[in-house]
Amino acid sequence: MTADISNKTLIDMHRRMVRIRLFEEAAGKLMEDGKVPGALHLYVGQEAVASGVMVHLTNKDQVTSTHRGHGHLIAKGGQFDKMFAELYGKSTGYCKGKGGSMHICDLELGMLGANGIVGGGPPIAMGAGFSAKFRKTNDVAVTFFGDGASNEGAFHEAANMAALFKLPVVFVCENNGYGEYTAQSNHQAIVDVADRAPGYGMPGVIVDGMDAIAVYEAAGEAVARARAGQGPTLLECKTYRYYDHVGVRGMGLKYRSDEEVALWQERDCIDRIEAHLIEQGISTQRKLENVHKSTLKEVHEGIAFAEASPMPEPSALLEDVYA
Amino acid sequence: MTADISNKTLIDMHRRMVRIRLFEEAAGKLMEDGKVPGALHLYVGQEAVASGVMVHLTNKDQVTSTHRGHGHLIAKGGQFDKMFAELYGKSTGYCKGKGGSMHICDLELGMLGANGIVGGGPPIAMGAGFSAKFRKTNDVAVTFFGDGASNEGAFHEAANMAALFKLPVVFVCENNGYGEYTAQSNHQAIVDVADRAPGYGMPGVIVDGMDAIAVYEAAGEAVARARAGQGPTLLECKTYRYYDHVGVRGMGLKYRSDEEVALWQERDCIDRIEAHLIEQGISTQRKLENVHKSTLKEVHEGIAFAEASPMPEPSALLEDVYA
Amino acid sequence: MAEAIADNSERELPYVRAITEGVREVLLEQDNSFVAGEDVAGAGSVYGYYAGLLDEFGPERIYDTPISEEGIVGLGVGASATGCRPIIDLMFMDFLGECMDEVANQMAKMRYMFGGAATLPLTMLTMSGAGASLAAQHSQSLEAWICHLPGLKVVQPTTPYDAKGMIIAAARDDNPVIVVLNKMSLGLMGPVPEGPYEIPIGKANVVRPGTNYTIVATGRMLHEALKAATQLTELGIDTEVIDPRSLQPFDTATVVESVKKTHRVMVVHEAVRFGGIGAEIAAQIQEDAFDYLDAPVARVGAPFSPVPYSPALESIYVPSAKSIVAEAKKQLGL
Amino acid sequence: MAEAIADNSERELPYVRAITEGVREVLLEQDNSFVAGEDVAGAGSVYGYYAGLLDEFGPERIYDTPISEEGIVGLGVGASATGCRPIIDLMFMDFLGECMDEVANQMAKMRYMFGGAATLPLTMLTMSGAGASLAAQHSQSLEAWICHLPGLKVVQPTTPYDAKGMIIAAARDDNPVIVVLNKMSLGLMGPVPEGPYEIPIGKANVVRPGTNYTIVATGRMLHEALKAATQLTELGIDTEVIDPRSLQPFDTATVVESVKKTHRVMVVHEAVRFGGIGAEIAAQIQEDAFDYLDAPVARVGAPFSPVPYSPALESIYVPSAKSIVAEAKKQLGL
Ligand SMILES: Cc1ncc(C[n+]2csc(CCOP(=O)(O)OP(=O)(O)O)c2C)c(N)n1
Ligand SMILES: Cc1ncc(C[n+]2csc(CCOP(=O)(O)OP(=O)(O)O)c2C)c(N)n1
Ligand SMILES: [Mg+2]
Ligand SMILES: [Mg+2]
Repeated sequence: MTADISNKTLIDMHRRMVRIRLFEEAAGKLMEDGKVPGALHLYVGQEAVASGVMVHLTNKDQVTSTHRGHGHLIAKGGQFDKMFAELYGKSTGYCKGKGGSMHICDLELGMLGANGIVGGGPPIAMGAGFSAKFRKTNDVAVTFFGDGASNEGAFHEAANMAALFKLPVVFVCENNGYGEYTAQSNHQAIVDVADRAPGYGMPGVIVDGMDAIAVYEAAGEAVARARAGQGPTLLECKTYRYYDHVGVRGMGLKYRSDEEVALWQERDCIDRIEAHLIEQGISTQRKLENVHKSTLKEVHEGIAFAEASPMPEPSALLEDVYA
Repeated sequence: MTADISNKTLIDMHRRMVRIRLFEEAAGKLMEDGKVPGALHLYVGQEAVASGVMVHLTNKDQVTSTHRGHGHLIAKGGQFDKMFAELYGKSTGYCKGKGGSMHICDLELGMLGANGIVGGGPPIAMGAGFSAKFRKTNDVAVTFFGDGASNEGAFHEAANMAALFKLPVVFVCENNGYGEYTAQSNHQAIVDVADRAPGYGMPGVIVDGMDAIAVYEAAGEAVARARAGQGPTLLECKTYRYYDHVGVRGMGLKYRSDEEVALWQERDCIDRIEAHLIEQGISTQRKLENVHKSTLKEVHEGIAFAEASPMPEPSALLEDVYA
Repeated sequence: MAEAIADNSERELPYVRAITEGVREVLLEQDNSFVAGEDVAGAGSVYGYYAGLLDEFGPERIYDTPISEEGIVGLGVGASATGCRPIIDLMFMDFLGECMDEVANQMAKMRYMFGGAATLPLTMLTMSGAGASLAAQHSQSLEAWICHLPGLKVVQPTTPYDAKGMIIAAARDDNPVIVVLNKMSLGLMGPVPEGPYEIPIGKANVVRPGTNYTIVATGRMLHEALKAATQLTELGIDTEVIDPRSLQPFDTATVVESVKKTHRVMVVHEAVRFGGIGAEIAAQIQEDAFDYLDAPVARVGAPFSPVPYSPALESIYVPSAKSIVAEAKKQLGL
Repeated sequence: MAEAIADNSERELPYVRAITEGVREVLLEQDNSFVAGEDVAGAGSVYGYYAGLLDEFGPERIYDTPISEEGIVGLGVGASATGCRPIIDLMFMDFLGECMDEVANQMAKMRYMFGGAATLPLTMLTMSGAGASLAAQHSQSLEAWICHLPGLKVVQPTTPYDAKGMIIAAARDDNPVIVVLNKMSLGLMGPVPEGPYEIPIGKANVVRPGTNYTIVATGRMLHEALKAATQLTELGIDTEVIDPRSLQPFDTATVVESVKKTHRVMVVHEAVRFGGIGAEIAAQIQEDAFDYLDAPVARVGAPFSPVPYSPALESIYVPSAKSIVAEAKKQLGL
C-alpha cells in the first residue's frame, strides 16, 4: 500500500529512520566501550514505528515514550548533541545530566519523556490527551509502549479512560515479541495485543511494524480519528529489536534463535524503504548514501559535543526538585 | 433453561438466596438504627449470582469477595451469629471484631474475605488458583467483582496472568450498572464487561444475573472448565442492587430513577425462583414460607448472639498482627 | 495577609464546606483548572465536599472518573505537564497503594528527571484518618510515605480556615501538592473568610502559646492536643501547641524556637508511631535543640497494628487527649 | 546456631551467589515453595541471582511472570494464604509503586483484618539502591514505606553470609517478610557456609566493636561505615559499627546498649534522609538513651532530591565514608 503518501513524506520518514539507526549504533558502541554509564535500551529494528507515527505530529502533539526511548525522541526531532550529552551525564544534555537514557525528553518538541517504568507512559499520555481536549487545542497525544507493558494495570486504566472520555490519544503498541527475555507467548495468552481494544470500546488495528509506509497509513488514520474527536485507537505494530534487551549484547542470554533474528533482519525497515525509494525513482542510491553520511557526521559531532561538555556542578544536585 | 438441574439444587439455591436477603434486610435495619458502626454495602437484589455460583463449590474452593461481601459469605455457608457479631464489632465475630463488614471472611469455608479495596480480590483469587494448580488439588478459585472494579489495573493483571497460566479461576463480574453513584456508561465505553475476555485469551460469557438457574448453568460450565484444567472464564452477570451503594438509603442522592429500580425489582430473583419451584411442583408456598420463617428465626438468634457477645478486650488490639 | 482577611469575617463554616469554597475559588480563579476523581461530580464526592460545583461550573470542569486511581493520577500528571492545573481527588488516602507509582515515580520526579523542563501545577486532595469504624483499608494516615518523596509538597489542614486557604495555596503553587484531609473533621466548625486567601505552605502555626511545654500535633490530633493542653495547664504545665500545617516542607524553625523556650516537647500524630512523620520531627528537634532539651522528645502515635474495626478497639487505637496527657506525665515524671 | 555453622566454612562467595544459595535451600527444604517474578526463570533474574534454579528445580518451581507487579504480589498473597510458601521477586524496589496496594493493604493486613485466621508465609525479594547510574526510578531505597506497615517484616542483608541466612529465615517465617537487597553489593565477596542456616530476624549485628562512638548503618552503607570507622579510629574515635540487619522488627536494645556505652551515635542509610528509617532510629535512641547522649544523634542519608543519573551527581548524592566522617567531625566538634 503506497497510496496517498507524498515523496516528501517518504524521504522524511527515511531520514528519521536513518537518524535513529545511526544514533543507536553509535550509542551502543559507546556503551560497550564503557563511555556512557547506566542502562541503554536500543531501538534498532523498530525505526519504522516511531518514524511512521511521528511524521503525522506537530511539536504541540504530545508523545510519551518508554525505557527504549531514543528512537521516539529522534523521530520527533531530537538533537543528537543534547542526546549524547545526556547519555554522558553532562550538564548540556537534555535533562542536564539528571535523567539519562531512561528519562530523555524534549518538552519543546512535545516529547514528554522516556520512562523507566514499564507502563508509565499511557496514563500520562491519556492526561495529555485530556488536557488537549480540555483546552480545546487540536493536539493529539501518542503513547508508545511494548507488548510487555500491555500487561500492566496502568495501560488498562489509561485505555479505558481514554475511550470513555473520547480523548485524542493513540496507543501505539510496539510488539517486538519480548518483554526483556520473556517471549510474548510466556507473558500473555493472546497473539495480538490489538485484541484488547474492543474491551475498551476503541478500534484495534494491526500493522506490519517493519514497513514504514504501512505504519504511516495506519497511524495517519488513528491520528486523524483522534484529531476529529472520535477518540483513541490501539495501533499494534509487529516489530523486532535487533540487539539485546539492554545494550548491544545484554546479559548474553540465549532466549531467541539466530534464525529468528535473521528472519526479521531480512525484513529490515530501512532496507525496505530504500529499495522502495529507488525502485519508484523517488531517490537514488547516491542520495540515500548521503543521508547516511551526513547523519553519521552529525553523530560524530554530537559525540564530540558531549565529550567536550562539562559534568554538572555539585550545586546542580539540589536544583530542579521544585519549581 | 432448566435442564440438568436437580430439585435439590434448586431448593438449595433458593435457601441460600433467602438467607442472604433476610440477613441483609436485617443488617440494613441495624445500620439505620445505629446499632452497627462503619459502612455496610448491601447485596440485596444480587442474590442469584452468589447462590448460583456457590452451589458448585466445596469448602476447599476459594472465593474472594468485595466490599459488598455478606452475600458471598452466606452463599458459601457463613453463619449468621458470627456475621452479626462481626458487624457489631464483637469478639465473637468472624474476625474477632477487627475486620467488620468489609473484611468479613471464613477461611474454613474457603471464603478469603470481603475486601475494602475495589479490585482487591482478583489478584488474590488468581494466587489461590495458582496455589491449587501448584499443589495439584482439584480446587478452583472464584473472584467476584463489580462493573466498576473491572476498570482497576488489578483486575487486568490478574485476568492476564490467570489466562497465561491456565489457572482454575472464574472471574465473576457482578455488573449492577453502577460503581457507587456513577453509571456504567460514565465509567467505561463498553456495555458488556465480558467483551474484555478475548483480550486475555479467555471465554467471556454473559448471563442474566437475576435468574439463579441461568447463573447456575453458566457458572457450572465455567467451574467445570476450571476444574478440567482449561483455564479461566469471565462470567458477567447482569444484576442490580436494590438499596443504595452504602447502607439502605446511602447519601440520599438521586442518581437512578424509581422506574429503573422498579423494573429490576419486577424481575426479582427470589420471586422468580419461588414461582418456578411452585409451578414445577418442586415446592409449595407453605414450604417456601417456612424457609423464610426459619431463616428469620436464625437472623434473630444471630442478632441476639451478637448483642449478648462481649466487645474485644483492649489486649486484643495488638494480637493477630503477626503469626 | 491571611490573618488580615480573617479579621474581616465572623462567618463560621464546617470543614467540609471550607473545602468546597477553597476548590470553588480555585475554579473561579484559574481557567485551566478542573476537578477529576471518583464520584466528585454527580455525588460531589462521598463526603460531599464538592457539592454544588458541578451545577456551578458544569461538566467541563468537574469530571467523574472510572475507579482507576493510577489512571486518575496519571491524568493529573499528564494534564498538569501540558498546560492544565488539575485538582485530582483520591477518595481515601489508603488508595495511595493503587497509584503510588504515578505519585512517587512520575509526579514527584518528572521535573527533576527532566532537568527542570517540566512543571506540574497539580493539586491532589485525599482523605485520611481513623475513627469511623471503616477498618484497616479505609482509615490510614500514610503521610510518611509521601513526605519521604522529594518533589512533592504535603499539607494537612486542621481547621476550616486552613482547609480553604491551603487548598488555594496548593492550587496556586507550581508544584504537585498533596492536601491531606481528615474525615472526622468534616463537621468541625470554624471561621472562614469569604473570597480567596492563602495559608502559606511551609509555615507552622502556633495555635496556643505556652511557656514550658510544647506539643507539635498534626491533623486531627491538633484538637486532641489542645484539649490535652488545657488539662496539662491545670497540672502547671503551660503548654504551647504547634500545628505544622505543612509537612513537606516542614517548618523546623518554628518548632525549634518553641522548644528552645519550653525545653520539653511531644510530637503527636494519628499515623502508626513507628516510622511516622513524628520520627522525623523528633530527630530534627534533638538535632537542632539538643542542648535545650530537658527530656527526650516524646512521640504519640498509633500502636503497631492495622486500624481495627470494632469501636472498642479503634477508640483505644487512635491517640486522644487522654493518651497525650498520660504520655506527657510519663515523659515529665509527673 | 548460624555462628556455629559459619565456623565450619572457609568458602567465599559473592553476595549474588549467596542469594542463589539461600533460595536454593528454601526450595530444597519446602515443597510448597516456588519462585515467581519477572525474568526469574529463563534469565535467572536480570541480576542473575536465580541462575541455575530453573535447571535444577524445573518450571514447576520457578515461574516467569508477565510485567504485572500488582498481579505478582497478588499471586504471592493468594498462594501463601492457601497453603504455599511463595518467594516473590520484585525486580526493583522502585516498583513498589505498582504493587503498594497488594503489599500494604492486602499482604500486611490480611491476617489482622481476618482476626488471625489467615497466615501468609510469603517472602519477597527486591533490589534497592543507587550507584549504577540508573536514575530516579531504578535507584531508590524505599524501606521507610514498608517499615511503617504493621504486619510486615523487613530485613536488609549486607553481606553474602547474611543474604543467604536471612533469605532462609524469611522463608521459614510464617509472616510476610520483605528482603531488601542491594544492587551494588552483588559482587561483594564473603564467607558463606554450605547448607542451610538462619540469621534470626530482629537481631542486630555488632559488626565492629568500639568504645566511644556508635554508627548504625543499614544496607550498603554498612561498608561505608566500616571504612569511616577506620578513619575515625585514626582520629581517636574508637567506633562501634552496628548493622541492624532487620529493620522491622528493629532491635532497639542492641543499639541502645551500644549508645549507653559510647554516648555518641550516628545513623546512616542510603535512603533520602528526610523521613528515612534513620529518623525512627534516632527518635528511639534519644527516647531510650537520652541521659547517656553527649551529642545529638546524627543522621546521614541522601539529600532531598530524586536520584540523579550523572555519575558526577550520583557520586555525591549517595552517602560515603567521606560524608560519614565529615558529618561525624561536625557532630563531635572535631
Ligand atoms: C514497572 C516496571 N516493571 C519492570 C521493569 C523492568 N523492565 C524494563 S524493560 C522491561 C521489558 C519491557 O517489555 P516491553 O514492554 O515489551 O518493551 P520492550 O523492552 O520490548 O521494548 C522490563 C520488565 C520496569 N522498568 N518497570
Ligand atoms: C481502590 C478503591 N477505589 C475506590 C474505592 C471506593 N469504592 C468503594 S465501592 C466503590 C464502587 C465499586 O463499584 P463496583 O465495582 O461496580 O461494585 P458495586 O459497589 O457496584 O457492587 C468504590 C468506588 C475503594 N473502596 N477502593
Ligand atoms: Mg517488547
Ligand atoms: Mg457495580
